[in-house]
Amino acid sequence: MTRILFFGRTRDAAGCGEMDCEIPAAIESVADLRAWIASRDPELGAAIAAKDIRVAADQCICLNEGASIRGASEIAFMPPLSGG
Amino acid sequence: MTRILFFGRTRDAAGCGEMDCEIPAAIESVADLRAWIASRDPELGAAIAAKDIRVAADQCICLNEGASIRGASEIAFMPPLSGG
Amino acid sequence: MRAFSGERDGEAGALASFVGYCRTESPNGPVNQLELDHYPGFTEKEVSRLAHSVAMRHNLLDLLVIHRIGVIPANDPVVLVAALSSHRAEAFAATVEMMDYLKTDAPFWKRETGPDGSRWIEPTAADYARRSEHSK
Amino acid sequence: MRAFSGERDGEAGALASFVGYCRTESPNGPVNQLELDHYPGFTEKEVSRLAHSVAMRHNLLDLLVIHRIGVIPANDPVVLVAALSSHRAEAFAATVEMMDYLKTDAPFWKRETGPDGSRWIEPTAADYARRSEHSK
Repeated sequence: MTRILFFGRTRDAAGCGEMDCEIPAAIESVADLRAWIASRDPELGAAIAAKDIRVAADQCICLNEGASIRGASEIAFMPPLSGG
Repeated sequence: MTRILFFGRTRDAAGCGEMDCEIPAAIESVADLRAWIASRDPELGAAIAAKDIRVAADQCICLNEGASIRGASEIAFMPPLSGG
Repeated sequence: MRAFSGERDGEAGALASFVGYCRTESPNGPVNQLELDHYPGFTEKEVSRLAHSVAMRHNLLDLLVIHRIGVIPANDPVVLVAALSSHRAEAFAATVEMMDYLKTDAPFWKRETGPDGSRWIEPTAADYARRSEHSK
Repeated sequence: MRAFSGERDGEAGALASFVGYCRTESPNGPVNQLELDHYPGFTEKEVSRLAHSVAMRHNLLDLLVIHRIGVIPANDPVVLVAALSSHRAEAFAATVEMMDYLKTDAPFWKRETGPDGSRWIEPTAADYARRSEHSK
């Protein structure tokens, strides 16, 4: 079971801040994950497809779309960061 | 009667922060005043002769050595300013 | 923070600080409140990492960062940064730099709500430009 | 100062501040105390003039300057500058600039006393260089 977290505008699209999913074994990379989510929920898929939405796996930011998310227990979708 | 004020290192040389003097009518400019003080107290004269000692007459800084100090009721000798 | 507790070291000659408030007006119109979302665990880790890098780069004696989360009513303070160092140039530079990082590199997401609804606020081009003046 | 009294205006998004302390060591050795001489009347007038010019140049909403005089024991605060504005860049720039002016243009004379006697402290070349970056 993987916990998927949504922040900022991706939270609005997801309708919730987090969801627990059984991610199929075939989903290996960040790109795979985005496509898999889009296949299940096209609207959410569009929201997380934006180039400025970064992905973190187990609290480490994935450097590119090919990065592996295999085995992560927590995956986060993060729009541009902005505190202060 | 004119009050002459000494700040910073000129105060050390004067041995006091202020003195009241009857300045002779012939003393018209900043340069005259410095010379007159030096004639009365050479050590103090040397201390106030330094190029970085500015003179203010009635709380306005004299722009050059020719500036008139005639009629001023308060004249100040001020080494470089430094707060903070 | 030690800077304010009297345990400040005698070498500490300079304390620069900054408080950012939620303004009642933004470029989008009137503002009633901000809502600051964060990623528990990750946000703390990232802010600590940024603060540590700023403190090292500027030879600070101490650096405090307090950032509120959740709902923040208009007019309330949002963030405090305070940098303690021997000399003022380092304290000022560190405070500016920490604020610039917080605006673009700290895991917070900010939703502004006014009478006409709410919108997510993301860093501006000016925020990114300021941040890029610092190397990390 | 209004910035701290709750009368801050809703447009005020940024409060930058600086506290300068009397360090226990200077380039000349250990320091027991500073003595700050001033010119009553003239000092207040000049500091107000400098503060007014800084506030105008940076569109401040408020500017507070507190400067102690007389004997200041080592470790004590000497000066506080706080600048309130809509945006942080102006608040930071004003605080830095006001401090730079205080170091070179404000009528104070500073005597440092340590175990080996006392000496007058005048602005350094670095102080004059920082000050000359601002036009008045």
